Amino acid sequence: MTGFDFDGFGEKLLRKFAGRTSRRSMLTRLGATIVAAPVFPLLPVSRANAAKPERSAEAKTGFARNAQTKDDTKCDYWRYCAIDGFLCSCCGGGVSSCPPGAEPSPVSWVGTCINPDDGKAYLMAYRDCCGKPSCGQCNCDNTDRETQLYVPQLNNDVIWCFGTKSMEYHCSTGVLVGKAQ
Amino acid sequence: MTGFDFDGFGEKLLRKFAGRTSRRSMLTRLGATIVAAPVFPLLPVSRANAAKPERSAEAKTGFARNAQTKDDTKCDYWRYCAIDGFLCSCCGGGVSSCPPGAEPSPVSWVGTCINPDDGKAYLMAYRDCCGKPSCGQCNCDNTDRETQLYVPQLNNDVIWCFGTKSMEYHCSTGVLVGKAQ
Amino acid sequence: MTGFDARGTDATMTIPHSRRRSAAPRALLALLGSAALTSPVAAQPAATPAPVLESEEAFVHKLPAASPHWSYIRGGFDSGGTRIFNGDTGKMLGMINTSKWSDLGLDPTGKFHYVSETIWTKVLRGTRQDLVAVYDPVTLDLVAEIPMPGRLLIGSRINNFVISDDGKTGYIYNLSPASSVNVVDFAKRKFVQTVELPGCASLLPNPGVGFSALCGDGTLATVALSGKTPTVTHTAPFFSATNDPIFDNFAYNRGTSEATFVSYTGLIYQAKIAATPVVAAPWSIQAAAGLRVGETKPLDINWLPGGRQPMALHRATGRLYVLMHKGEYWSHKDPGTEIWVVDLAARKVVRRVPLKKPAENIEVTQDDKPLLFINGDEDATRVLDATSYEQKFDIEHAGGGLIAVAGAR
Amino acid sequence: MTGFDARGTDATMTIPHSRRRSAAPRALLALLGSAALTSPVAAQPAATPAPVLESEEAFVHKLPAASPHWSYIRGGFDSGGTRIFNGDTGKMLGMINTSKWSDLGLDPTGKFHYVSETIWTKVLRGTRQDLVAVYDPVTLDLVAEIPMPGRLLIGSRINNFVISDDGKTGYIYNLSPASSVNVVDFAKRKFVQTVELPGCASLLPNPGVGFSALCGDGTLATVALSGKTPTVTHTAPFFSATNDPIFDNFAYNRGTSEATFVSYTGLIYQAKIAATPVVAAPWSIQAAAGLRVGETKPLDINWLPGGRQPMALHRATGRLYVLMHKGEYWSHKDPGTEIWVVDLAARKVVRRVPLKKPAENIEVTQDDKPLLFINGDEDATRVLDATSYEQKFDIEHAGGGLIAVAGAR
Repeated sequence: MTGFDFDGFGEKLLRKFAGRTSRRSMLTRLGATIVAAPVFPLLPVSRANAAKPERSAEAKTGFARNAQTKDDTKCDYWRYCAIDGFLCSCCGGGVSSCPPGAEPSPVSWVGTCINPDDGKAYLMAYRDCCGKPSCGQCNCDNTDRETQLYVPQLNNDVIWCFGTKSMEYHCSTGVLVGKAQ
Repeated sequence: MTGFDFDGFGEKLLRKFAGRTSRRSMLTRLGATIVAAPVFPLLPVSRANAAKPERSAEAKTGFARNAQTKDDTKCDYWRYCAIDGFLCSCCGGGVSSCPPGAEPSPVSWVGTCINPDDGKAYLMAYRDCCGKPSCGQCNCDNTDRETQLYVPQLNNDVIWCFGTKSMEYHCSTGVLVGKAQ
Repeated sequence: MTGFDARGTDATMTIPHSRRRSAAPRALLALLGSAALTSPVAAQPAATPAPVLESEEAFVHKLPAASPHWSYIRGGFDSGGTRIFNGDTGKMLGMINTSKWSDLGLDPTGKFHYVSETIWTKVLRGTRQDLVAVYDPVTLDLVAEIPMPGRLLIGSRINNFVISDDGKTGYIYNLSPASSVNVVDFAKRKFVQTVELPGCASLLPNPGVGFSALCGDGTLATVALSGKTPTVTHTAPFFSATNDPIFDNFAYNRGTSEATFVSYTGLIYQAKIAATPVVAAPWSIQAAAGLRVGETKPLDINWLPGGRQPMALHRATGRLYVLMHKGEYWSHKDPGTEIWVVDLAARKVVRRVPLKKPAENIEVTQDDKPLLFINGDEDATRVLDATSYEQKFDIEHAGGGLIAVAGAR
Repeated sequence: MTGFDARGTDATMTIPHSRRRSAAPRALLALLGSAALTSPVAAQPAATPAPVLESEEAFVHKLPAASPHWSYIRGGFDSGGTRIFNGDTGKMLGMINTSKWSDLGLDPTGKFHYVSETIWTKVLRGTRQDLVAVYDPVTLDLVAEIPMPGRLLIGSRINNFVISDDGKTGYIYNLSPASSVNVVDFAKRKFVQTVELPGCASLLPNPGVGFSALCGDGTLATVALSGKTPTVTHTAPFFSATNDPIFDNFAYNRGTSEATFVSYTGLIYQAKIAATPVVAAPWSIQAAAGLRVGETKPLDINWLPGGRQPMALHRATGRLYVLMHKGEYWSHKDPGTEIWVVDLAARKVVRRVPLKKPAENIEVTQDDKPLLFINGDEDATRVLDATSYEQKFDIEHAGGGLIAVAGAR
């Protein structure tokens, strides 16, 4: 069984960005075993990248073949390859930010999506925004590499509102964490 | 302005049936200003009554012209001329009884419906069953002689769950109180 | 200030650090999971040419400066939440936490949103709590809760929770089944008193006096709150609450303190709200359209007003938008198939706008390029230009409930 | 026993009697209201010939003796309540108060219904409360509440709350985000302990031992509760949690203590649940239908299992009903367009049943004339004969959520 080193990945992220976030103590408390995503840099995405598209198996899921990079309020936006729920970008929030009055969960489930512009795989952190009733707009359920509850951080049905004041689910965001390959 | 003497009506009912109900104290506490309907007799409804149909104005509402007396799980059942909500008869209850685990409200809103079999007008008490989520079956909204909130006992939008343990609305029944004319 | 209580969620967060760290390697691996990719993640920027560097920070949006074209649309009967939409774009801007049994109050001064609500400690059971929740209109955060005695549970009413023109006092209708009104001081954020109001409901703010209300005896009651104890006075009866009721979801113009009522048969009543309100003689909306007046007798098919929130008033122009349908008397909840635009001053129907789908609720924005919002059972809200009557677009999944706009009531 | 708390509603009832009686005559008249009829009501029987005298008493129904053809169907994501339907008639019999974030547990001994739920004191805010509510299965009245530590909030899972065969112990899965299981004594109605279960989820009762669970490392974990402290053992890995996961909404046969798992590609695993569970080598559902086996590679279109509750087991006959659709790998949530009927003993697909509409959830009754219930997004539940596969009828507005039947798990 091959796989991500999520633990090492998380540690690196924490070392790199601990100075930029006021949520350090929260992250430390949670540990780095689940992707904690209060502040993430968007690693370079060269939309004009002339490199040949990646031809890995992952690039060829049905979602990846049809994904687009222009409109983050549509279910086929490339980052949403494993999102489940209402898109915060349709609810008064953004692709990686929460609508007014909602609270971002400090932890999230993750996915690996192919950017059609460069054909490369990127790690996504899907962070729920919590504390309001269901947004109800732009309901998506994409399932690339989505697995079952015994691997919770790769499951998109869990309500990822741990550590928020209210665990009620409002909508979901897709934060770009970095290149996956 | 002509109208029912609801107060006198309620008093009579109470005197007549107080001995048959264990809810007397509740009724007294509520007063008789709203129709309280824990135990009502069904006054005679002769389905084979050969008398000529009543030709009063009330007999001719759109609802009354199309009402039937056979199926109490349909919105056009004659008793439901002013009901609003889910029919308890579709929810595990009956035309005048509550589904398991729901609690009948001791008070109700009222209506006056024409029985197509005898053409006469009868007073109905629409009693909500309370304490469960929306039943969701057989949603009706009939409005014969239904008025606005400033005459609350003739308004069918009010949640008539006063005095029940939980005021959550589950479904509505139509209890036949007696002849109206 | 009563804010959130995070005890419950805190409890889930206090697992000792060592518990996760001391887990068996196999278990840890499982918790960490694995993906179908073959290479580990590197958290360094890749050396691609001319990278577009962006930074993604977790943040929570604030609402921009409010536009008069915003609308606040309730979900359906069982759904919580009122969605805020920009009527120019159809985009959702945020959501106010209106719980199932609640009424939304928009502060006339724009400082807060108020939610008058009834909740139980255990969803359907437990202890009942009646309160006004106060939300910041920019962050949509809960900033306070004001406990109060009971309030009536009912759907789709716009006049059970009204706010004084200065934004300082809230009036909340209760039926228990006796009728009363809770007076809440919003400046001090505390409940003041309950005023008994037997036989009346459907409130109107009455500036400098207190509030007014419609009554089942066909009068308008006025409650003066300036004295030691509230005093209730009534106009003479001017309508029949059972023979030709007026819709309790009526329109009110704060600028002129005028209320506009419409009856089931289509009579339009206008009332000046003051210490002693004055109600003008009614006139027929059908006659104002050159048609015969509405009747109460069965089998008489005519255009009639109907729906749940069946009328909207544009204050500056005095134009009243009424949802009308063809039907018999007692069809007052039927959705409208046309909007009739009434010039109140001229007492003329100046336009009849056929609708593609029937509508139950209508509201109009209060600016000089007004928009109409209409909706009904189908969960979409339609946006129309209120001057050209062009049907601009539908907002899907907006919710099929009551519609509010700033300054309309 | 924790029952209802009526303090809140009581508060609305304690208005002094004199308050209503002392109201002004005009106000009283209004409260009493008036109807459009011209004659007052007389509460005496009219002297009509041969009257059909009936007596209508206010009463609350009890459920009749349970039939194996009853189904328990969840509403949608935002709706509360699980409706009980008679599969022979399509009639609704009652509703269990399953709040939004809850799991229903049907007592294998039939004595109670259990609802494992998470509620807040103020709907979306306030204090979090995790508990098991106990309902009488005949009256559907709440009879007790058992407080416990946290539980996971997630939609559409049938194996996060399981009950031991003797009905005495409940196991409730939690993720906080560390993984654990609450053990609740139903006989004493009290919480016993939380067992850490890192990396595992999706529970199975393990008679005489405790419980088992699926793990992210591809093993089956077994937690023995007989000793002083719980001991956790694991099988060898037998599946890949990321390359070909098995659906966590799997089937379990209490009679034989056998679990049947299906993977995304269509591999069927059978496991004997015991102190040391034994997992048999998997076999392909497509091969059992005479087709080529499922693959994980993209662009390979095949029949694959999918949905939310994608399989149902008829225990007595060992027939497994699986929702199948045509698609690529990673389409595991796609609704089924066919039901494949698998004879587990023969390892053969004995029937493929095309569906008029796709379905996400499936369950089968456990009697010898079994019914299939299927539903999906459209809020109707369809009933099929599980032997002839005749599509009997649709139950409209049944709810589009999980389906339970007595004895199935």
